Formats: sequence, structure tokens, C-alpha cells
Amino acid sequence: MRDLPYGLIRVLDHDGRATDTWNPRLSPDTLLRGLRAMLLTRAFDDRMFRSHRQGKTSFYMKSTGEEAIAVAQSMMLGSDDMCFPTYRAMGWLMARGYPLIDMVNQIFSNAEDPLKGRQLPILFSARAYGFYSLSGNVGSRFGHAVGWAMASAYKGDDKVAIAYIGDGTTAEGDFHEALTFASVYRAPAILCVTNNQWAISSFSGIAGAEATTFAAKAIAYGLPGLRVDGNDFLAVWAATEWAAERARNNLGTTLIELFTYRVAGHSTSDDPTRYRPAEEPAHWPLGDPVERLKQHLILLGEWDETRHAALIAEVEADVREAVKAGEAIGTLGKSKPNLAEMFEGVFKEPDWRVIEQRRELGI
Amino acid sequence: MRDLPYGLIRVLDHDGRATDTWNPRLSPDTLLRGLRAMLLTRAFDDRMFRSHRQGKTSFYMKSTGEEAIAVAQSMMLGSDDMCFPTYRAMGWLMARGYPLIDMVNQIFSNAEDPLKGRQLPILFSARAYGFYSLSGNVGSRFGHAVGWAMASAYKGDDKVAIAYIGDGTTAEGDFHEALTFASVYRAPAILCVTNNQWAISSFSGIAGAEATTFAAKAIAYGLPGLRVDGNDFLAVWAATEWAAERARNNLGTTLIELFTYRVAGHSTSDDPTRYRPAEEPAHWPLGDPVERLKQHLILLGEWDETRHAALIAEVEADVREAVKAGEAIGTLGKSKPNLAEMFEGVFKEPDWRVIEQRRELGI
Amino acid sequence: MNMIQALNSALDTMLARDPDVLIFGQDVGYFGGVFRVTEGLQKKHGLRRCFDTPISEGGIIATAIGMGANGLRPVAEIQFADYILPAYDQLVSEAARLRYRSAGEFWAPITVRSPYGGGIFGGQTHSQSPEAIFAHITGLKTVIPSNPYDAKGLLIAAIEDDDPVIFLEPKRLYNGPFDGRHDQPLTTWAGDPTADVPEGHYTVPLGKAAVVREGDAVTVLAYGTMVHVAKAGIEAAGVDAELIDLRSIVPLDIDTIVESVRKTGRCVILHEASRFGGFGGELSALVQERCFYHLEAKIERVTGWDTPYPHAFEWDYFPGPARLAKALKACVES
Amino acid sequence: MNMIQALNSALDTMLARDPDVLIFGQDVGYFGGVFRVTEGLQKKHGLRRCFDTPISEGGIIATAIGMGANGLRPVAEIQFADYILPAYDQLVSEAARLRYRSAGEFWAPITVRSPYGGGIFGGQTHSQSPEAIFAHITGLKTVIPSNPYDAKGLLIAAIEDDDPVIFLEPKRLYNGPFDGRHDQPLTTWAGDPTADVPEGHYTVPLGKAAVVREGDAVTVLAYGTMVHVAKAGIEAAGVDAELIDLRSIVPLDIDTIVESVRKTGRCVILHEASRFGGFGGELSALVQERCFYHLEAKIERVTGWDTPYPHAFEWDYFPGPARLAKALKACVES
Ligand SMILES: Cc1ncc(C[n+]2csc(CCOP(=O)(O)OP(=O)(O)O)c2C)c(N)n1
Ligand SMILES: Cc1ncc(C[n+]2csc(CCOP(=O)(O)OP(=O)(O)O)c2C)c(N)n1
Ligand SMILES: [Mg+2]
Ligand SMILES: [Mg+2]
Repeated sequence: MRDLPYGLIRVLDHDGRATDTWNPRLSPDTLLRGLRAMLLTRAFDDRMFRSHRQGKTSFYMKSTGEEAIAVAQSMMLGSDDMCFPTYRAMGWLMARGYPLIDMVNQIFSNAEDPLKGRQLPILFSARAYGFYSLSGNVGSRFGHAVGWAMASAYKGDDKVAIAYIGDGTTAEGDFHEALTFASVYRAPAILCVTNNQWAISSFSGIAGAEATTFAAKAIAYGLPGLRVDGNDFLAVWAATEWAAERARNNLGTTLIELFTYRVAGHSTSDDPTRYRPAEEPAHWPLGDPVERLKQHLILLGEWDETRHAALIAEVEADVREAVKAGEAIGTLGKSKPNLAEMFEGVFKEPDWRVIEQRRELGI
Repeated sequence: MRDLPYGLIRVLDHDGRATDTWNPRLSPDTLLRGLRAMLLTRAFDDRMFRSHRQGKTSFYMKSTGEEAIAVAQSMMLGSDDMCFPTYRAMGWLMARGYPLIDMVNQIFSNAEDPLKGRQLPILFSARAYGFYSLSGNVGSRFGHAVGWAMASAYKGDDKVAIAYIGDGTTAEGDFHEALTFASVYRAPAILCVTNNQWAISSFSGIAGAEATTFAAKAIAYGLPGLRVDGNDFLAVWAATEWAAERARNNLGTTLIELFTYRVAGHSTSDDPTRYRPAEEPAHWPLGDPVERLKQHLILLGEWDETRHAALIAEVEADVREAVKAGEAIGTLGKSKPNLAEMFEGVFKEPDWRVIEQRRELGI
Repeated sequence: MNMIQALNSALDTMLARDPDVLIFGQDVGYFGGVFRVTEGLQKKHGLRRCFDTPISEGGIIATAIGMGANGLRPVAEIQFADYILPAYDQLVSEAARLRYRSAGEFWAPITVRSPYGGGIFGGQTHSQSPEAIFAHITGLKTVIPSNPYDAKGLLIAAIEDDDPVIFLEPKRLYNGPFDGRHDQPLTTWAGDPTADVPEGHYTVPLGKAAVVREGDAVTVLAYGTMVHVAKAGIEAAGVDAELIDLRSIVPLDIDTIVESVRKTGRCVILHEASRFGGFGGELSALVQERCFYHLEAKIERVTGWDTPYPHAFEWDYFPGPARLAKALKACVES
Repeated sequence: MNMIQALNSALDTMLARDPDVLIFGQDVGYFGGVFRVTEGLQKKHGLRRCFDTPISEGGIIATAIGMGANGLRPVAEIQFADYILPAYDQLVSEAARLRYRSAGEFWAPITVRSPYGGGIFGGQTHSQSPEAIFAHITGLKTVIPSNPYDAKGLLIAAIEDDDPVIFLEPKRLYNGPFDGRHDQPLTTWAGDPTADVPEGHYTVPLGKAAVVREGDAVTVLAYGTMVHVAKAGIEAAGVDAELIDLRSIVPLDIDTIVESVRKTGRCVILHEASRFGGFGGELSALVQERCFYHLEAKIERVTGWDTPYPHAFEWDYFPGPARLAKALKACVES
């Protein structure tokens, strides 16, 4: 237990063989659903990134290389559990069948945008899918997960909260405050650090990673800390299952460091070759999570290259169709929600200020 | 090293005998100066507490039982080092011969108040004595010590910063942010948690002390964490010396938990019997630091009860004299600094707002 | 009841009525709060309903928001309003924006109670009035009672409100109606009509000001402690002023304000916070925009100075009745 | 130079001139900042003079204050002004109060640079204008340039100032003078007189406004991006307006404002931040208090709406030239 924060929990070896210790023993069907969600996430990212280049939206962020994390955790946890995501957790929604068209509409801020044009692209909210409201500021929702989990314990139900924070963002006071409350009140929460080794242009050492691991920060709060290969679908699943079990049995919070790698740039706004070796991403530290799961399925005799190619073609088709549908409604600036939505939702009931200002704007 | 955060560094045993391992081997003269500063601090606290009851000031806070900490560290560190205190570190000033009369005048907010009537009693500032400006809000200066230390390293001098934070206040984000910067930039700082087991009415468990030690929080930042008997003058000295040595050799920051006990109430505003057993303080967990040092000196053959009684009488006389002098100038409301001081020092140069407002007030 | 008892009664009432209401903050549990507002609530309603928190204002508010998102109605105490600042990002970036940005999927039905204001020789960090930094934030409501009856009714309304409410309690009024004449003997709430506070549930709606005194010569706008200072100042000036207690500054009862100033043609604004960028500026601008052709004199602001709150100079900083009276005379005579 | 280059030149000049100047913030080192303002500075002046920090705004400002107390002149970058809030307590409770409370023994000669404002489709948390929450704080200075020449001169003045300065950079003006007509082709700073920025050291004093355009019909008060919007609005309205670029809101150049309004008898205030409790309220109150008998029309405020900054409705929220022109016409005709 005392060494877990310094090791690395891994199930899939280099050739895709599953080692025993942490193997969650999932059915081939489950593995294939995971593979599909990961491929869908990647295909969607690639397509929307292009849409941004084409000026169809203002902003986009990819999670290339990190797909195994949100996908495995989304599948492993229950529909009543709540995820407090970062902008790199879109796999959560993909794994739960969130309608692609709704995502596209939000990203285009068009007339059908489920967030009514109020939010930057990909800063989703999807309560019915256990996906809490995102915002541009990082870190500040980590503690909400702890409060949400405390409420769940207070009500006596067995729902758990799972939250993500990036390696760089662990430096915010929010991280410490969330963990302190989680420890003091034994909140049924799973707090995850997605250590993709980069924070925009800063390597994880700027967040303290040269001094110790992120999992080791659990020790400061007397909490168990697991360090997990985040590109290993099976390891992520197993560690999450272990933490969820603890939480549901009122044993409290687990901190999980998910060691991964940010393959793409930070967002559409930066060029990573300005701050890291151009060839670094090509080397896929830890290996491509999709390839690793694919190899595993092939070894199990459940999968092959032809079916894999077909699956890729299938998810790409789904994405293409959704984007077409979204473009038909309209891309950024070409279509937008009813202007009145700008003034709605500041409070539950509008007060005189927005009512007057609506009039001032002539709507 | 890995176990230090979980042990307790102690030199003086129950009978006042010095064990070997961490014994700093101080001269009797040094020990006696320490004893005097501790007695002076305690006498001053008792006297000013009474002054508050007599309505001569608005507020006061004692450090009874914690005197060994600030006194030993003040004596051990150099005159160019900077202390970022809490309101329970008055021993630092006592050990450096800060004029009692200046303290009294500040506490009375009278015409001679060195802080010009602007600050609540005991929220001192004494740059020449290596004592940074205090404020009523807790925690928010912990990171200043790290910045101060980074500046010292940048300039290439060998000054170190020492900062205190209470056990309860470690829950603030400031604590985590300070330690993160200290670790990433190897700041020559000594960061101390004075764990007196209480935060107003909350026991240290509300800050997470049931889950682990405060010293163990160092592990989250890859820093050494020492857990020290804070009522043991020699242990505090030795641990500080060790940390200062590391800092001056550019080995970076050390986190020191000083385990002690808040014997008095939190401040003049609370009655501790409302939230903890009335007899708890009588049992002096860890023992009275003054008694322990006194016994040690007696065992060394350097001290006896008569000289001790005389020393107490002496420091009480010093305090009485200073308070008399302060009362002659005036107590709260009876005397105050020049009213113009209210408008000075907002900026280096006053702007039109305070100039006009001074006129509006008719001065 | 004094204001402390009235607030305690509001919390007690809501704890008994609604299992989703939780109360937490530093020292609020066993101890009952440094100002005794939560006294006895843990004993009566249990450790799970009223408990102590770590010293982490950001953590307290983050926890409250998360609980609110999961169906509870948390009431958090920040021990002094001066110490609300470490939670400012949580309040502004999260609590205030959650409903809007999620298109109504999530919201923060939280109440943040905090004692504010001076007059107790609390020095720079136990005396400040931060209402202006909340009033500017879209999505936050800010309420400030001036007497026991309103305190209870407004607090219950705030707790039942589905939006985040900053509830600032004038600590100088906890035990009695202080009118700024610090040289006078202390008065308690005993005998004051607003001290006769009903047991049980009632509300005072957010966004409705109270006309405390009717008059024709000038309108005085005040809230919290300053309502009582205004009474004394009006008396001292001997002018027939109309005194409006705003009670909540967001939502603001603009109609009552405008109606009064259109009647009197004059307006003096009183607050304890420092002047520059304070809420008085917004009030002055609103009145000027809506009553321009009715104004017979310039709108005056009587406020704390543009300095920190200085310990020894408390009564030189505090905008007392004498300063208000001077402004009132100047206003009605111009 | 465009504004980015001008700011870079100011930092480069000060790094070369004063060994006590250090520059740090998220991604400012090797990468040169997400807006490229610190590009090349680490390479030229070394890792010890210009470096990356953890993602911890509170930690960044706390570190800067501590360095300042030890004799340095830190210049910290907060990546977006929306993200300055986690450091609000450090700025208000510490940086702003250190000199006063220590009776001058310690002070915080820090400069906090941060890009603010909208017009770039940055959504709710990359578009806000937080000047009002700083203007109210005694002990903080707040500076907002509107062109490259001022940006460099004001930034050097801010760095050399011994008090804490919040330096808000209108990100929409980094690459060109945007006047709010978003349907027009992008313009760059090339050819603009203010783009011809001298190399080396010069300052533009804090607290001196600039009269950008003289006129007799009405005074327009603006700062940052809105200065350019004001020009377009004045042109569109075809009124002889006097346009004042405040440049710094604390200290505020009250004399220039009052003199102008006494001349024109009319005043319109323009800012991008939401209206309620915004800095426009303070400006309106000050003008009203000092020019009451000169005012021929009510003082108008043209501002962002009292909503968060909505992504899809950027141009409906943004107070553009058309809205200003409407207000100007109404003002001069009344
Ligand atoms: C409070 C706050 N500070 C700064 C930023 C600017 N910012 C956006 S993402 C980012 C890097 C985050 O890195 P990390 O936490 O490692 O997450 P990753 O992007 O690698 O998933 C920064 C600094 C922000 N959005 N919010
Ligand atoms: C930011 C802030 N929050 C809350 C308070 C109120 N307060 C003053 S002292 C204190 C308890 C501090 O306890 P601890 O850190 O253990 O220090 P101790 O008093 O025991 O020395 C609290 C909550 C404060 N002063 N500042
Ligand atoms: Mg990262
Ligand atoms: Mg303590």
C-alpha cells in the first residue's frame, strides 16, 4: 500500500498480453465497446479539429492518446455516479452514447446548441449522462466532486463522484482543499490526476513531478494513492473498480494518478513544436492505448485488422454524418440560438436589469 | 528519512536529561538566554491579557506553552534571515530584544504605536528584527516566505526564510501553493507547522490530523519532513539548525511540524472551557517547555529554584515597567497617533482621493 | 430576540423543516460559532446537519456548490467577511455561473453567511464591507439585514432561494441597534419592535426595500448598520428625510428608490465601505439616470474613506451620524 | 510595433536595465507566453530572469509579493484576467495592504500583467473585464492601455512604481486597433502613429488621461479596447465629442475628466464589463458630484449586459459603435 504511489499499475504488456494481478477480466464484448468508444473519440477529435481549421468553430481541444481513461471509467462506473470532467474527458460521453449531433451543435454554437450558445466549444454539461458542467477555468470543480460525494453519503445512497484534474493543475489550491475535505469527511469520491506530462508548454516538472509522483500526494492526506498506466484500458478499469469499491463501502476517497501522454497540441491555439521535440509524439510514450487494446483483442482471438479497419470506417461515418447534420443547422456565426437566451438563466427568474436590457437591445 | 515524518524528534527526556542523537550541544549561557526569553514572553502574555480585561486594549492572543518554538528558532537563525510569523510567534521578538515598550504601544494603539494605530494589537511588523508584517488573515503569508527565499537565492546571498502556519491553517490552499513553489524552485526556506492541536474550537482532526501527521505532508512535494517536539527547546533548535544548513547549501526547503499544545484560549475573544475539557490544559501534554528547560539546566548544575524565581521576578519587573510607560503615553482610545496617519501609506504617495478626504474630515 | 437569536432561529427552523439543509463552517458545530449564531444547532439537529470545517474558505464554498449540485441546500458560514476572499473564485467563477453556463442543468442553491462591517475595533481584517465586489458579479445575490425581524425572514428566503446568496450580517448590530454614537451607552434590541421575532417559518422577500421613515426633503439610501446611523443622522440634521433600507442590494428594489427620489428630488447615499468603486457609485448612477430631471441637488455619498480600516481611528473612519447630518444639511440647502 | 511587440520591448528594456526585475507566469518562459508577449526574453536574459510557474495564480502572486519584500521588482503574468480570481485574496489582503499595515516597513512593488476583454470569441472565461473589482481596493493601482505606445510607456511606469499595479492588456488590441466593427476586415497597427514605438526606456505616467479627440458636444470616457470603439461610435453619430482615454483608472485623472465635462455639459461612459456595479458607476457618480450644475443631460452608461460573456452572442453583448452612437445622439439631443 505504501509503495503503490511509486509503482505503476499495468495489466497489458507490450505485446498486448494481460498480466494477472490487476486483470479485471472483462468480456470481449465489453472490451470491444471500449475500443469503439476510443476510436469514436479519436475520429471525432480529428474531424472537429479540421472543422476549426475551416473556421466552423472558434476553439477545439483533443484528447488523442488519453482516450482509454475517460472511456474505461465511464463504462466501469454507474449511470447514477457523477463525473467532474476536464476538457479532455470527452471519451466519457462517447462511451455513454451521448448524441454526436448534440456535441457538434454545441461546438458550432448553432441554433440547436444544447448549451444555448453560452459556452465555449467542448465545455459541455450533460447531467443525464453523469457529466458535470465544465468551465474554462481549471481546477475549480475538483472540490465540487467532494461536496457532491458528501451529499451522496449524507443521503445514504451509494453513488460516487469521480473527478479529473490535470498534472499541471494539481498546483492550484483547489487540489489541496478538495483532498483535505475528502480525507476529513471520508467522501465517496475517486479523485484522478491525468498526468499527460504536459501543461500547455510546461512539462510536468513545473508542477513538481521531478520531486515525486502525483499519486504520492495522497500520502499527505492519509489516502491511498494509485499510480496507473493510463494508456492501459484494463489497468484503468481495474484501478477504478478498486477505488469505487472502497468508496461504496464508505472507506473514503482514493487518489489515482493516470500516467499518460498528450499526443496532440494543447488546443487549436498552440503549436507544440514550439516547445517540445517535433518527433516526441511519434514515439507514443507508453504506446497508443487504442493499439494496445486492439492487440489484446487480437491475441484473445476476438479481433483482426479487417474488422478493425471496418470499425474505424464505421465510427468515421457516424462522425461525418453528425457533422453534416450540424453544418446543415449552421456553424459558428452562421446560426445561433434565440438571442433571448443571452439574458436567460443568470438567475432562476430574470430580474429587472436583464429585462430592461433586453428591451434596450430591442428584443 | 522516510520515517522522520512519523516519528518525533526529541532531545529532552521527562526528567530534563538530554538524549544524544539530536542534541545541539548549546552552551549554558545560550540555554539561559532562551529560558529568559521564554519567561519574558509568558510574563508579557499574562500582563497584556490582564490589560485587555481592564479595557486597555481591544484584543490579545497568548502563546502560552508554545514559547520554546519561536524563541529557539529566533536565537538559532541569523539576524539577516526573515521570519514570516503567526500571531503566536512573539517569542521571536522577545529573544531578539525587541523593545517591550514598542510592543506595549502597538497593543495600546497609542501615540507612540510603531504601526501608527493602523493594526490590530499584536499584528506586529519589525523588519530590523527579521519579523515580517503580520495580518489578521491566516495562511496568506506562507507563500511570501517562499518568494522571499527565492529572491535571496536569486541574489546569491545565503539568507533563509522561516515561516509558520498553524495546524488548522494548513487546510488553506496557500499552504499547498507555498510548498509547491518551494519544491519546484528549491527555495532556501524552512516551513513550519505549529501543531498546537487546536484551531479555535476545532481539534487538529478537522484539519486532517487523524489521517496522518502534518510532517507527512512534505512527502507530497518530495521534501524532507521533520516531526519535532515543539516543547523541547533543544529539539526545536537542532531541527532548525538541520533545516537551515540544508537551505544555506541550496538543498532546498524543509517542512517541520512542531508538535505542541495551546495552553490558553485562542484569544481574548473565546472561553476554551466551552469546547474542551476544563482540566486538559492543566495536564500540559508534552510538558511545560519552560519547566523542561529549567530542569535541564538544573541537571547541568547551571541553575536552581532561587535563581529561577529571581529571573521570573526580573522579567515581570521589566514587563511592569514597560506597561507603566505605555500607560503613561495612553491606552486604547485615551491616546492615538496623529490622525493624519489614517490617510498615509495607502500608496507611497497619497493620491487626490485621500488628500480630498483629509480635507473633508477637516485635518 | 436579538439578531443573533433571530438568525439562530432561522437556521433552526430550516434545519427542522428541510432535511436538505446543512450548516457548516469554521467553529460552527460544537462551539456554536464565534458569534454564537449556530449555538445549540449541532446538539439539537446532530453532527450530520451542523458541523465544523477545515480552515479553507475555498474548500467550504466548493463543497457547498457540489452539495447543491446534488440536491442539498447548504448554508455555509465564513467566519468574517474579510476572509471570504480566498473563496472569491469559487463564488464568482463557479457558484454565480453554474446555472447559466450549463443551460440550467446545474445550479448552486447555496447561502453564504458572513459577519461584516466595523464598529467593534476589529482592525483591518475584521471590519470590512465587501458588498461591492459581489454586487458587480452577474449571478450572485447579496442580502444585508438591519434588524432581527428582517434578519430571520431574509435568511430563510435566502436559504429557500435557488440561486447563490451572499448573506452579510452587520456584526455591530448582533446585540443591539448601534446608531454610530459610540460615546453613548450600549443599547440592546430589547424593546425594539423588530426584536419581536415570531417563532417558526416566515420570509422577508429578497429585493424588496423597506421605507423606514417617510419624508419629503431628501431620500437617504442605506443598508445594514448604516440604517441606524441614518436614523441618528437624520435626527441630528433635523431634516424631513425619507429613509430607505435596501435590505438586498442584488436584487435591488429600484422602483422604491426611484419613486422616493422623484418625490424628494434629493438623495444621499450612506455606506461603511470605502468610497471609490463602492456600491454607492452604482446607486448614484442609477438614481441620476432615472431621476435626472427631478434632482434639485447633487447626489451625495457619505462613506468610509479610501483607506484600509484603521484600528485606532475607528471612529474617524466610520461614517457616523455627524458626517451624514452635515451632508443632509448641505443637500437640502443647496 | 504592435501592442505585443511594444509590451515585449518594455519587458526587455527593464530586464536589461534593472537586475531586480524578474518575469514569471504560466508558459512565459521557453514558449514566450500564449500571446507571445514574453517571446525571446528567456533566451536573451536567461532562465533566472524569465521563467515558467506552476498553474497556481495564488502561488504566483504570493511569490511575487515575497520577492518584492526582499527587494526585487517582479512582473507576474496571469494568463487571462478571468484567472486572476484565485489570486484575489493575495492581491487584496496582502499586496494592497502590506505598506499601510506595516507602517511602510514592507511594500509590494509588483506588476501583474493580464490580458482582459472580449472580441475574440473566447467565451465566458477568456473575455471578462474585471477592473471594477480592483478599482474598489484601496492600495491597488489599475492600468489599462489602448495602444502600443502607451502600452510600453505605462508598463515601464508600472514596473518602476513602488506600489502593486494590475496591468490589464486589451487582448483584442494586441494585433490591431479594433473599433468594434467586427464585420469589417481586420486592421493591424501598421501605419498607426501610436505604433511607432521608440526602442529603449521611456514612461507614460500613471494617472494621466489622454484627450484623444477634442470636442464640445459631449465627453466620452473610455479605456482599453473601448477607446477605439468610441472613435467609431463618435464618427457614426457625427457628434463633436471629446474622447478621453483614462489609461489608468487608479490613480484616476479626475481633473481632466471634470474639466472636459464642465466644458461639454454632457457625458457618456463606455466600458465592456457588465454594467451593474461596474466602474462606470463610479465614474458617473464622480462626474455627477463634481459637474452637477454643468450637466445638461443625464450621464449615460454604455456597457456589456448584466450577463456572463456569452460565446455565440459575442457581438450582441459587446458594446459596439452602434450602441454608443445611439447613446451619443440621445445625449446631445436631450
Ligand atoms: C485557473 C486557470 N488558470 C490558468 C488557465 C489557463 N490554462 C488552460 S489549460 C492550462 C494547462 C492545464 O494543464 P494540465 O492541468 O496538465 O491539463 P492538460 O491540458 O494537460 O489536460 C492552463 C494553464 C485556466 N484555464 N484556468
Ligand atoms: C483566512 C482566514 N480564515 C479564518 C480566520 C479566522 N481564524 C483566526 S485564527 C483561526 C484558527 C487558526 O488555527 P491554527 O491555524 O491552528 O492556529 P493557532 O491559532 O492554533 O495558532 C481562525 C479560523 C482567519 N483569521 N483568516
Ligand atoms: Mg497535463
Ligand atoms: Mg492550532
